[in-house]
Amino acid sequence: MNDQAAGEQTTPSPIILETRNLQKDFKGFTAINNVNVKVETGSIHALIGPNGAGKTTFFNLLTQFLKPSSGQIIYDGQDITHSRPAGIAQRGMIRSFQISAVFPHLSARENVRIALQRTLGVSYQFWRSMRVLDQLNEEAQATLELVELGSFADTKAVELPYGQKRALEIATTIALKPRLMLLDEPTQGMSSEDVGTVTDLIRRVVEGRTIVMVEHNLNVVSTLADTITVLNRGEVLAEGDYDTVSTNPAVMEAYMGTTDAA
Amino acid sequence: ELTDGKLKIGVLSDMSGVYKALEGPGAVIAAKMAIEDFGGSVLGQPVEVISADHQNKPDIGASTAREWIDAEEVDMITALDNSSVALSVQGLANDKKVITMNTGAGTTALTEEQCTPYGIHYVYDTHALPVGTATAMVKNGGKSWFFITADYAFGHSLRDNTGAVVESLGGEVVGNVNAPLSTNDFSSYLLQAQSSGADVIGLANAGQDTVNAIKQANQFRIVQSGQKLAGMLVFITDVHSMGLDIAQGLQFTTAFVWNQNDETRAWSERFFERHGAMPTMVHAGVYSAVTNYLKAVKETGTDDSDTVRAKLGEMTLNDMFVKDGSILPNGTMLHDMYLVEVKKPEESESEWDLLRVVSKIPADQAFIPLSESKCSLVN
Amino acid sequence: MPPDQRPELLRIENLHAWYGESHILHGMNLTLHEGEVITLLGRNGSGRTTTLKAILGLVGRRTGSIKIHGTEIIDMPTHRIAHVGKLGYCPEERGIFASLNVDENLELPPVVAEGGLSVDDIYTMFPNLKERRKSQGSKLSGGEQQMLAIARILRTGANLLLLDEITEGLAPVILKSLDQVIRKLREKGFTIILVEQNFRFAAPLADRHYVIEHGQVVEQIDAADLEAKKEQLNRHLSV
Amino acid sequence: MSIQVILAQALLGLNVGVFYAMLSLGLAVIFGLLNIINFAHGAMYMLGAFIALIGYSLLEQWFGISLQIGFWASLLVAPVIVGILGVLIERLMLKRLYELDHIYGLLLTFGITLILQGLFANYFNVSGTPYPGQPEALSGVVNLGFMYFPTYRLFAIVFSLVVCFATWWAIEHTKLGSRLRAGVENPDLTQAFGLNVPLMVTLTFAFGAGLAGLAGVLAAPIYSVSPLMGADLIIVVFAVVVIGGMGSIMGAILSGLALGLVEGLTKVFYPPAASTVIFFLMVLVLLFRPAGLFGKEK
Amino acid sequence: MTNRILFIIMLVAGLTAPLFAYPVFVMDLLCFALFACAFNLLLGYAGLLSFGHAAFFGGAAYITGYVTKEWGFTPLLGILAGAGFAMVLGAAFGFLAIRRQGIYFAMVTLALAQIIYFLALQMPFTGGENGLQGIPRGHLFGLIDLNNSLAMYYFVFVIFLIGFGIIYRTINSPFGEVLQAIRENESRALSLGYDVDHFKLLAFVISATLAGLAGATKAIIFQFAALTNAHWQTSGEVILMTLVGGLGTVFGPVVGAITVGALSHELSAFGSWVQVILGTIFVVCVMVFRRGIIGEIQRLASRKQG
Ligand SMILES: Nc1ncnc2c1ncn2[C@@H]1O[C@H](COP(=O)(O)OP(=O)(O)OP(=O)(O)O)[C@@H](O)[C@H]1O
Ligand SMILES: Nc1ncnc2c1ncn2[C@@H]1O[C@H](COP(=O)(O)OP(=O)(O)OP(=O)(O)O)[C@@H](O)[C@H]1O
Ligand SMILES: [Mg+2]
Ligand SMILES: [Mg+2]
Repeated sequence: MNDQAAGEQTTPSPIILETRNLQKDFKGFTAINNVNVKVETGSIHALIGPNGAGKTTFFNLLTQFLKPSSGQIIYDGQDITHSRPAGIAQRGMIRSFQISAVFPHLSARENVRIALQRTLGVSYQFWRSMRVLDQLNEEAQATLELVELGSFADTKAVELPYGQKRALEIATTIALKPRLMLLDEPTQGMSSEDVGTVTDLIRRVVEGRTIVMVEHNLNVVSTLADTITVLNRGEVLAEGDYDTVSTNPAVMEAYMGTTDAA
Repeated sequence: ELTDGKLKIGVLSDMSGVYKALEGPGAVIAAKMAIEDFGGSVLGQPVEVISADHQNKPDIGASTAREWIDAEEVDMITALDNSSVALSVQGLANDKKVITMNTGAGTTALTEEQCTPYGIHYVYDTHALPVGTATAMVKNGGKSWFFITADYAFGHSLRDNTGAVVESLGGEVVGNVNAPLSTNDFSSYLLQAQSSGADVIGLANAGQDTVNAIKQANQFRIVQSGQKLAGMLVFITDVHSMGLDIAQGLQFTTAFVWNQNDETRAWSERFFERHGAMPTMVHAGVYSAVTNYLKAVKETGTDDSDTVRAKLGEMTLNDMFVKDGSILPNGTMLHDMYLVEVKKPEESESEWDLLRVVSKIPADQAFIPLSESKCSLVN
Repeated sequence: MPPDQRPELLRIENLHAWYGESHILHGMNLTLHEGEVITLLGRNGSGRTTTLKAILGLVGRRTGSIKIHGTEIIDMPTHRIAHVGKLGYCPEERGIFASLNVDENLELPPVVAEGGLSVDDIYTMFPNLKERRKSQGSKLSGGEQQMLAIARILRTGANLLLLDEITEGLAPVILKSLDQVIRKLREKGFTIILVEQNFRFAAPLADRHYVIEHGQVVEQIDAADLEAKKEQLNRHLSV
Repeated sequence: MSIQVILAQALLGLNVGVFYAMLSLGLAVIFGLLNIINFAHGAMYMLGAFIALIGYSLLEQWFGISLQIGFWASLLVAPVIVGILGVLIERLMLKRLYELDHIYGLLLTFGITLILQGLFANYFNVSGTPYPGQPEALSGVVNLGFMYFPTYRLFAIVFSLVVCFATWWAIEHTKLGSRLRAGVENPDLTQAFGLNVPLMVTLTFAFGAGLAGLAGVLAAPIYSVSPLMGADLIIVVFAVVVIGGMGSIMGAILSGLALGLVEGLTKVFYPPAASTVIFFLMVLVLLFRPAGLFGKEK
Repeated sequence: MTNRILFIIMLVAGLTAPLFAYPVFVMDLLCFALFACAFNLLLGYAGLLSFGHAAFFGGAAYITGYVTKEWGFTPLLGILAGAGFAMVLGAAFGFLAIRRQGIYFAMVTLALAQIIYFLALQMPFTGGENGLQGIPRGHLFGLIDLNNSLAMYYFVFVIFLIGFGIIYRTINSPFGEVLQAIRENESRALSLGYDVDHFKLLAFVISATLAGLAGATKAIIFQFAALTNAHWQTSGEVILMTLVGGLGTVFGPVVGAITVGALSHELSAFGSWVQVILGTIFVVCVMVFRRGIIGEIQRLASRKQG
């Protein structure tokens, strides 16, 4: 599928994530049907498709929030089809949520620190003082700066405006130094200037990692994505770069709702 | 002289549960009457009464008793109308060398396996109860028995002792079912008893439990279908609350009948004025126990438990409750018991005229003879 | 009839609103005529959603005056406002009831006036929903929830619609049909307040635009003047 | 053991079961639809029984009114009074707790339970007072062939079943159920749609409370009326609701009946476990069907 | 800051209490205080409402009673055995219950606790309704006679302080931080790579163990292990204590346990009115005094500062 891309590069990019014949049924309704997707290391891979196509479900399968009905998920050469959600996160595959997900009554700094803390390996140590976490403050602050939340470090997450909540969520995700980030509609509900900020942010953090994102905003998709997979009714409708996909008549009909080029 | 300058008597009873009516607040009244009749003081010091509710929970009973002894310096504890509570309090009081005069609990363990030098068992026990009742019923043809047992120390003890009496007379025990204390629906147990085909359904329980069981037996026409009920421990208050229609003809064993003679009647009427109900054998027992305890204190001139207990052991007890009673080394107070029968409605002359004495059970038959005692203090 | 000569439907004067201690609306003034479609534009947090909620009495406290068809509703309990004002509300967080299925969600809002769409009409309009009609609200995809949120107020016969960010998270193909829906509603004489981030979607639909900043109306732009005032608008909407 | 015995015990179990069903129904209505954990449900049941008792034999003695409220009248009066109490509790207290954690509702009703039980324990014997007002017409026994069964108990079984299924029908065949659930999940939005949520909630609570009161009246002639009659029952009934599946009206009814039967039969085969068997079942059910037998997975 | 002051007050009050109060009663309060603190760790900090904590409290009491009475364990070893039993039981309960949330969690714990209650009633060694009586207090380290009530008192006070210390540390540890995050947003914590169930389970086990520690100590104090301690009403009581004192505050449960314990004790002469009065207090607390005693104090203190 990615032959063309592979051919252009000097060394073939290894595949960080691959699904093989992935399938998910909900009581007689097939939300994901025989999906084969390969994600290249270091790329931004967008998932688009009409509402209800199965994008969020696909994410949920990748992160084991849902168990696949059949098929395989290969991450970094290993079969993770039957791992625990936490285990997957520990291997560097982190997701954000379509509906904003922060720890509302913790400050922005604490939100980020929770993520950093995991790598410290003290999380089960109920006999240690919380002060061991202070060593993380600097890094937490740096991460917040990265998403321009530096001045909000002590603000409780619940008090942040929507756009900033999303930014905080991304900061928390980055703090885990993920190798693969799964972003579910990261720009949803943002005003155009916030969308710009987040797009920049994603471009900045992609260095050294891979991103898979669900997005409806085609502007964002076209500027960011290296590869796009279009899902429709649980199946892969098309795949390729923006130009390939956006001129595909099937995609135009099912997704854009037109027959002329976008 | 009194060690702490005062004499305090604790009445620890079920003030709110199944046994409230048979002992409870009435026991406090009886104890106060005893003190008043004694003159209100002993050795120049006033006698005080304190009381508490043990809620039929042995731990609550024991911790209340502990606090009474430690912090209130109580000299004697009485009532204790629940065998589990009585066992725990008697054990604790023994550690602390305080006399207990149990008037309400039934288990013979109090004077047998778990007897103590300071524990006195005053009114009745689970050996005395079946002697009259079970004997009479077996002799009238009630050969096979099924028990409905209150599931704690008293019930078990009563069932075992009654079973032993039945078997010694050639009868047999065909079944048993344990019902939790304060069961409000006995119907399932009663039907099991019914289907066992036993001649007699023995109710090894007391108070409200017995009342409920008898009433429900009536609802399910159990007696009408030919089986007999044997209430092993029935109080006059139970009969009163069931009514003669339901209770008539029921035979049981008691230590006291309020209208047996002028002396008992006079005291009982005084009690009635203050309590609003006629005394049970337990109420009368509390009065007698407190009176005799005060006598012993007065005569020995001290509240030292060992001295008082020794004196009690020497005394012959005589008052409106007991005639020629004596307290054995294991704590049993020896006295006569009576087999009574509930009158028919037409025989009753007043609201509380409910019982007819059938026969007297002499003290030496009613209680376990010292020679057979398992108490370690005896042999 | 030009829009502003039609009878007045909604008049908001000097509206203040608070969430607890925080004062969000600082004297809003806004008028809406029957059959008009207006948008509320503004940056995140400017108070557009709060304006809608204040109309419905869903804020902590509100003062000022809100009249619908001349009836003052500022002191009315929330549950009466929908009936008095014949209005339907589509909240920005969609408000799909997780414990109800699609059918139940759809049939939940009581009918406030005659002339609402029938359930069948609605399912024809949103075929995706029809397929999922027995699904629990919580199990719908984001976009399906959005469609359902709009669909359910069309059933009630309300003719004043308060729509908050209805295009969020919808695929272009659905946006197109939504555009058709709004146009149709406008033709049928519905009065609509649109709160939109997606200006491209809203601009061609509206008769007028209100620009809101810090809980106040700072600009009112007629559809006709939109081109001319584009620059002004951009200044308000971005940094 | 003969089949007669089993049948007889099953019938007794059913007798217990109808009370479970009625109580768990009321609880499920409050619990499943309003998300309020009404700990006072047992106390309301007790209250219903006491209203019958007082109405029958104590009005004159207490208040000097020469009026006697008979059993049949009690079936109406008691639920209404308990329902009014429910309205008061809901309007004056619970209402202010909805935005908080459910535990506060539980605690409040726990406190109310203590108050009600304590008040009655001051005036009435904890171990029970018999209810003398059982109607003459129901006082006999019915010969069922395998046993004599008190007529009144049969009446109680039939009457409760009718009430339960009527309630189920009313909730399932009107929009009431879904409106209530919506009102609980997002009261603001539901009101914005024009539904008077506070009123619905109050009436529902009152209705659930009234059901408990009604069960109390029905129970009075069978069991003695006691301040603590609802105390342990409430825990069992909680378990019944959970087994049936929270929010499921039919689940509450059916599991109430079934568990009454199970308990009845346990009393025959292994009496000591009778009071616990329901909890064993509850653990099993929750392990294999977390949402309860009839509950929907959330 | 407030915490430090409160700690000093608690320490001084605890050390001097036997001078002006009946020691056994204070010991009882200390046991309940520890029990409530343990419970609070779960509800106040992990957001898990257990309605079955009496099983640990009561269960541990039986085990401690049995091993000291029948096997001749020393009191300290006996208490450790009781707490150890509660730990194992906690792990088992936790394993079954953790997978459920909210009200279901409460119900599963309640059901499991009822089963323990049933066992306590039926197993031969517990003495059924009679309870396990006559547990010896014995000698601490073979030296100090615990029948002396002052010796017993300070022994109990030390146990309380240790238990309290463990809870305090747990709350303010990296682990406590994760617990809070889980309470706030469980699926987010999961997606950050935290094994949410493991954290909850550990919190549950710590809480159960300390509840067991409290129950085991109580058995030695009263020389009694009884059904009351394992009854669901005890689970209810501990919830009430925690709430009265202040849910999710460090000292709240201590204050709550003392308040509720002292009230029921002082009012016991009023018979059933105790219930009415306690009930009224709870209703008042829930309606207007929700933060609990300590929570209110903290609010006032921070308002003054701020
Ligand atoms: N738990 C579930 N049970 C049943 N059906 C489900 C469940 N979760 C999702 N679905 C259905 O599966 C389909 C795919 O849902 P999904 O959330 O993956 O869509 P999506 O592509 O993310 O759409 P959107 O862009 O609208 O968010 C939808 O029709 C949805 O209703
Ligand atoms: N429930 C609430 N409590 C306190 N403050 C709130 C609440 N809801 C909103 N706010 C604050 O009120 C202000 C206006 O919010 P509003 O939701 O009206 O903005 P908006 O213009 O709709 O923006 P958005 O694009 O984010 O939806 C914001 O600063 C927000 O933080
Ligand atoms: Mg989605
Ligand atoms: Mg908004």
